[in-house]
Amino acid sequence: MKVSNDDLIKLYGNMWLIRMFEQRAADLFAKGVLPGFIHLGVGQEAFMAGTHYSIKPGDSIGTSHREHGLLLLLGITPGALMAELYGKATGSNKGKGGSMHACLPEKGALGCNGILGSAQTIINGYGFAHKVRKTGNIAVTIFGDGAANRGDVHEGMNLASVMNLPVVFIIVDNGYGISMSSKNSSVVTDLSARAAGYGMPGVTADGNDVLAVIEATSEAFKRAREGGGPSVVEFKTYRHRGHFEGDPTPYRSKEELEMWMKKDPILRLEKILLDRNVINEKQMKDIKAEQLAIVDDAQKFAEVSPYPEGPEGYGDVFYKYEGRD
Amino acid sequence: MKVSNDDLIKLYGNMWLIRMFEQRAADLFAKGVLPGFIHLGVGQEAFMAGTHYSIKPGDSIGTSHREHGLLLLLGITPGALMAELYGKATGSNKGKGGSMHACLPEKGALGCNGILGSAQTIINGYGFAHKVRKTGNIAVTIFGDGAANRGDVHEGMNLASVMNLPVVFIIVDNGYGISMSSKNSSVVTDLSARAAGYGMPGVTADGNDVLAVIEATSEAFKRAREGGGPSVVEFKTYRHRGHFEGDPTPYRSKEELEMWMKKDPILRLEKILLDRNVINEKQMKDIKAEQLAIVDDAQKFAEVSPYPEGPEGYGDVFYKYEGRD
Amino acid sequence: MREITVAQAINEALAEEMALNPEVYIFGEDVGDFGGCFGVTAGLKKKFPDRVMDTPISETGIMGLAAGGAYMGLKMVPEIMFSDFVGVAMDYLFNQVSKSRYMGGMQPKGDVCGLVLRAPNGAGLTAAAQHSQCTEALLMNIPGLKIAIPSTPYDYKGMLKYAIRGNDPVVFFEHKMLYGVKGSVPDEDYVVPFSSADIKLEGSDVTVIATQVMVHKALAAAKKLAEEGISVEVVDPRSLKPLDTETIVSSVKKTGRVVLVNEAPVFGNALAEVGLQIAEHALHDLKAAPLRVCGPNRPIPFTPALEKQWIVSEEDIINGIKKVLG
Amino acid sequence: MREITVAQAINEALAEEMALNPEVYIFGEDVGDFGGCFGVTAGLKKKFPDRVMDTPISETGIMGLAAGGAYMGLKMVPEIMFSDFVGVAMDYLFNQVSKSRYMGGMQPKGDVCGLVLRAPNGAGLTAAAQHSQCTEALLMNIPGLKIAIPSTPYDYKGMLKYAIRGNDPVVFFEHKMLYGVKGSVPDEDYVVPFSSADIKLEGSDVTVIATQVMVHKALAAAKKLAEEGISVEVVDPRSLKPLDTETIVSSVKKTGRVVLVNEAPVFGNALAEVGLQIAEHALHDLKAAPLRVCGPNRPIPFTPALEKQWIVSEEDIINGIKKVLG
Ligand SMILES: Cc1ncc(C[n+]2csc(CCOP(=O)(O)OP(=O)(O)O)c2C)c(N)n1
Ligand SMILES: Cc1ncc(C[n+]2csc(CCOP(=O)(O)OP(=O)(O)O)c2C)c(N)n1
Ligand SMILES: [Mg+2]
Ligand SMILES: [Mg+2]
Repeated sequence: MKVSNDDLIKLYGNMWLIRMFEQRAADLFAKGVLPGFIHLGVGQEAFMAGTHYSIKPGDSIGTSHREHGLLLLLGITPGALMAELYGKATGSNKGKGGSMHACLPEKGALGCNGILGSAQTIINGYGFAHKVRKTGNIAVTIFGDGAANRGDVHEGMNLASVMNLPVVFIIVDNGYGISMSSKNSSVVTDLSARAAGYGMPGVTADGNDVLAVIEATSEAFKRAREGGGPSVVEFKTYRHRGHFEGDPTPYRSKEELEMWMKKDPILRLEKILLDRNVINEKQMKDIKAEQLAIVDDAQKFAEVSPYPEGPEGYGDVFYKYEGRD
Repeated sequence: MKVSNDDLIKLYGNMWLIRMFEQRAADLFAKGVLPGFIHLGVGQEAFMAGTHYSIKPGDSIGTSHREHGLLLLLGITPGALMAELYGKATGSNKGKGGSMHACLPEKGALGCNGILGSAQTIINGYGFAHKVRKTGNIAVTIFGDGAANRGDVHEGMNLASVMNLPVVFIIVDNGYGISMSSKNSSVVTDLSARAAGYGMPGVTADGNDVLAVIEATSEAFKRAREGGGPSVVEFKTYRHRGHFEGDPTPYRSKEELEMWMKKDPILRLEKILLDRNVINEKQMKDIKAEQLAIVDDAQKFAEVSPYPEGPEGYGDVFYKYEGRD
Repeated sequence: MREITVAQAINEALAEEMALNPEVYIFGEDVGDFGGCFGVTAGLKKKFPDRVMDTPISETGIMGLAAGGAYMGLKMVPEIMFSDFVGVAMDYLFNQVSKSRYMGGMQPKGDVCGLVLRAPNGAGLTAAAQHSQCTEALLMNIPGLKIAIPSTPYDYKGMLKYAIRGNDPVVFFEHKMLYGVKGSVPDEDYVVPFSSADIKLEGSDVTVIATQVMVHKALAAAKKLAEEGISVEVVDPRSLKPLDTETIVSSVKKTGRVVLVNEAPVFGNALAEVGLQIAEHALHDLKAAPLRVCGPNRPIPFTPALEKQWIVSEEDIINGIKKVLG
Repeated sequence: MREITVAQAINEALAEEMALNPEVYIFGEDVGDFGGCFGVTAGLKKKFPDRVMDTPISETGIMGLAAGGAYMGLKMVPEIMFSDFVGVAMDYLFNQVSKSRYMGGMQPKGDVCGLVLRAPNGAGLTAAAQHSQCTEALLMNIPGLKIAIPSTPYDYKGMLKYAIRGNDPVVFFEHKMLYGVKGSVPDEDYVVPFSSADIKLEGSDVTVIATQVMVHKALAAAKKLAEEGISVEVVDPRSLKPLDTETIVSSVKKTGRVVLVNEAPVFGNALAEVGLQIAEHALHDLKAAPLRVCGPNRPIPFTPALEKQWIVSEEDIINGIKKVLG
């Protein structure tokens, strides 16, 4: 998979957009501005940007609780996403969903499922719709090393395989499910090994190397698009922050974190950009600044937006409100 | 694993006991004497007798809906089991459970779970108790090619592996889950292949060859007993009868059934007995007659037994009835 | 009008809606060539080979397929073999299909959720505690879900067609002991909307609210009581969510007495909601305390000897009616 | 007597029962060194390293482990992180632990089932629709199950100890917004049995039946109303299954009026059972229709702006009380 220089630059910008957005969310949460629970994807930008690179318009992508950043690339405007985190009426979900449920189905951005595992069966319905409607599109579901141990994932993978659906299961092993090391939640090192039990291909790739991510996703997505059926792609990565904001992370060592900070996916892409002479440090700074400005604007938009008002809470339960509950 | 001649004879008798009991149940069901649904294990006696051979007193064995026959070997008397099928007060469960829930926990005969898949997580609790109480015993769960696709099985296997429990998962691939061929419910030929996804050993053996069954179970059971953790053993076999009594089996061909009738596990053991000069045809007939007499007695016992009466239905809900619901 | 069974009514509803809408899909365990464990989908696979699908034994897989397809605008009509398995599929009803539209803040743009889960209810086949239950009560406190619980071939057909044409998640409870029961059904196309409680029999002395098999038992009880000069009104809610409170309450206001009849265990029974709504809206019209004639608070026994006692009988209903009449 | 929080009360109950009985086991996601998502099991792993276990994210695995261990006579005390996940684990509550003894026909020989599932309930943390629910209503129609729903540190500690010493499956609902709430707890060992509704405040004009957070809001409402000369009796059922009908009904007989307060959506709410039982047993004592002050029939919104409106407030309770007083 050859990635053009222009695309490398785009990937770089996208990764910074996610990073900046997430760091802003962290700051705002620490200040008590953002309500609820919030799970940030700082450190995991490469797999998000690389996965986004491989999808096509019309594809359906279900993210986990840690990838609302990816929704930005899929098409939720930074303002609408930030407003959703604030719980504002201008949010992508009118403030009803928050970080965990932000979505934009028109753009194939399905959002996250608060019940781990359930999304990995639901994705088959999307894949099935693409298949019977012959859209040529695929359905992709992203979930963690922790969620991978839910039974629904097993049923989802087997059904996708038996029905030969255009579905790709992306497992993100970021080392932990809250406090549990992925080394303790499964005795196999690579969760992609489970794919064999359903007769489908499974690969494990470096999730902090955006080019490796593109390689792995483009192959799996191509197979699915061409009728070759489902597969599993696993990325090894690490979350720089706690499970949720406020998590004191007593379960991991400073050394471990430092080791992973050195593998920071943005640093690694910068090295590629410099090595290949794609852009220089000054241009990098400019790109970073651009993304920062987008996040500033998003925050401003969210800040001045109104909260939803009473009657709004009543809608969106049934297709049409029939005057009864 | 060397099996003595005496043991071969016992295995032979045990297989006939199951066969005779099941055929009697089929007859009684056809006559309208037995109520409810009933799933018979005719054709699957070898894996039951062989599995029983490898267990030890104190082990916990959970069977599926098709192995009430195995309960006879575990210690439910034929009379108590037949009475249970009749729904009589003298049944193993006082008539409250029937074929599907017959059990005798004192003997480690846990019975079947009407909800496919659930037993494959519950077995871990038994294994866990054996482990923490250091009983040296193991917990074994038996389930079908169909049930294997339930998500709970996935969670159960992973947890057993992570906790290193003395549990063995026995998958019985008898070709079908009701009308669905096991070729259609999974794209992998051997479901034991799934074990690798949990980092545990998985083997597939000929379930109609009682010696192969003993080989496979004794190894897996030994490993579990010795702290080596869980594993998967799969048996390939075939049910001679329909899914439930009354099933017209439109989904399978006469040829297929005939092919498998030739592999009848009792015929195969008879060949071994004769080849090895263990017993002659006359002795075989006697053994068969003995088992038939046991089944006759069981039927008589069940027939003359009373049905449970009203107040009995009220008990057994809570540990002690506290006078409230 | 023709006389057909409940099973035929369901089968016709499915066939007709599939013919009308090329995006209706039916799937579940053994629903294809086998025709379903109770024969209800017989012949559909022949008629619509690509739209009737057997699945592995994977209830959460089935529900997930249904949910995702429905979110994409397909009309998904899954079956679970016994309504008892609702426990296995619960998360999808409780946290998924009933909440997605709300959490997404997306009414009504594009994001439909036309999903009808068919689930066979009920005791009477000596299938023991895990294959004999009526499970509607477990779903009563789930906003965003609709619950159909019909009793006659006419209602089965009309409500199933209505449900499939809708854009909301529905649990459609069938009752195993009704599959063979016959009734009149029109030749032409029709639907029965939800929230349209049906007065199956008019009467003046007492209102009996009953569902599924119990509607038929209540009607038989009413017939016997008519000979004794007691006039019973039998009201069938037909859907529990949404609930047609008006029809129910005005019947009770008229008669002043109510007996609530449902097969499931009495404590926490789905009709507790109905009974309390009656107390809320018609307290001063009640001449006697509302009375429940429901199942006992214990699992369902296997043996026919005990199962028969477990299931609410016509006689139990008669005794209940006499009790509220004082 | 000491003042401790609900979280401490639970923690003490667990520690004390583990010290008393070497076969008590605690397990769930992050309950070990991490101390649980809400800190409730903090320190237990240090005290009992082999008996406090972290599990993978596998709610059915957790419930299966609990069930099998309990059938073997161990005392299993699993946690699910949010009571919303009861949908995922439902089959085990609905078809397994509540039915096994009955289906086995085995009382009381050996076959105990001492299992206490701890499940945190409730809204108030802007955690959105799938992490904010009170889920007791889903379990009301399950014979063989017990449901605890305490409100004060005293009750939390006493009921949890009672539950762990019992031999029946219990779902023990905690409320996230109560974890930090303080109250008096004795120094010595004590238990609070189930089916012992507690009159948290005596009064004569109206009975308020409330659970968990709503008990505290009802008490605050009662205090305000006392200033207006209105005397409110606040009754906390403490367990919903078994239910102490006597205490509840006699309170209503005394006051003649009842308001039912629970956080979950009103339709199909667990208190529908309580309300209907009141109508069944005290119809002629009721001077006004029973009134429910419960959550709205829609999923719980994320945004604090709407969540605040969603949750029943002290003011809502005051308005409800005034309404039944006419
Ligand atoms: C069924 C279910 N169980 C538990 C949770 C609580 N929970 C939310 S995120 C999380 C950890 C998930 O770990 P992982 O899948 O590895 O994703 P990560 O947070 O590492 O991105 C847990 C236990 C949940 N939401 N759903
Ligand atoms: C969760 C669940 N789904 C469906 C069923 C209905 N059912 C009972 S047996 C059976 C087929 C089981 O097939 P398999 O596991 O291969 O066992 P076999 O009958 O072949 O012995 C089905 C679908 C059930 N009991 N539980
Ligand atoms: Mg993780
Ligand atoms: Mg099979």
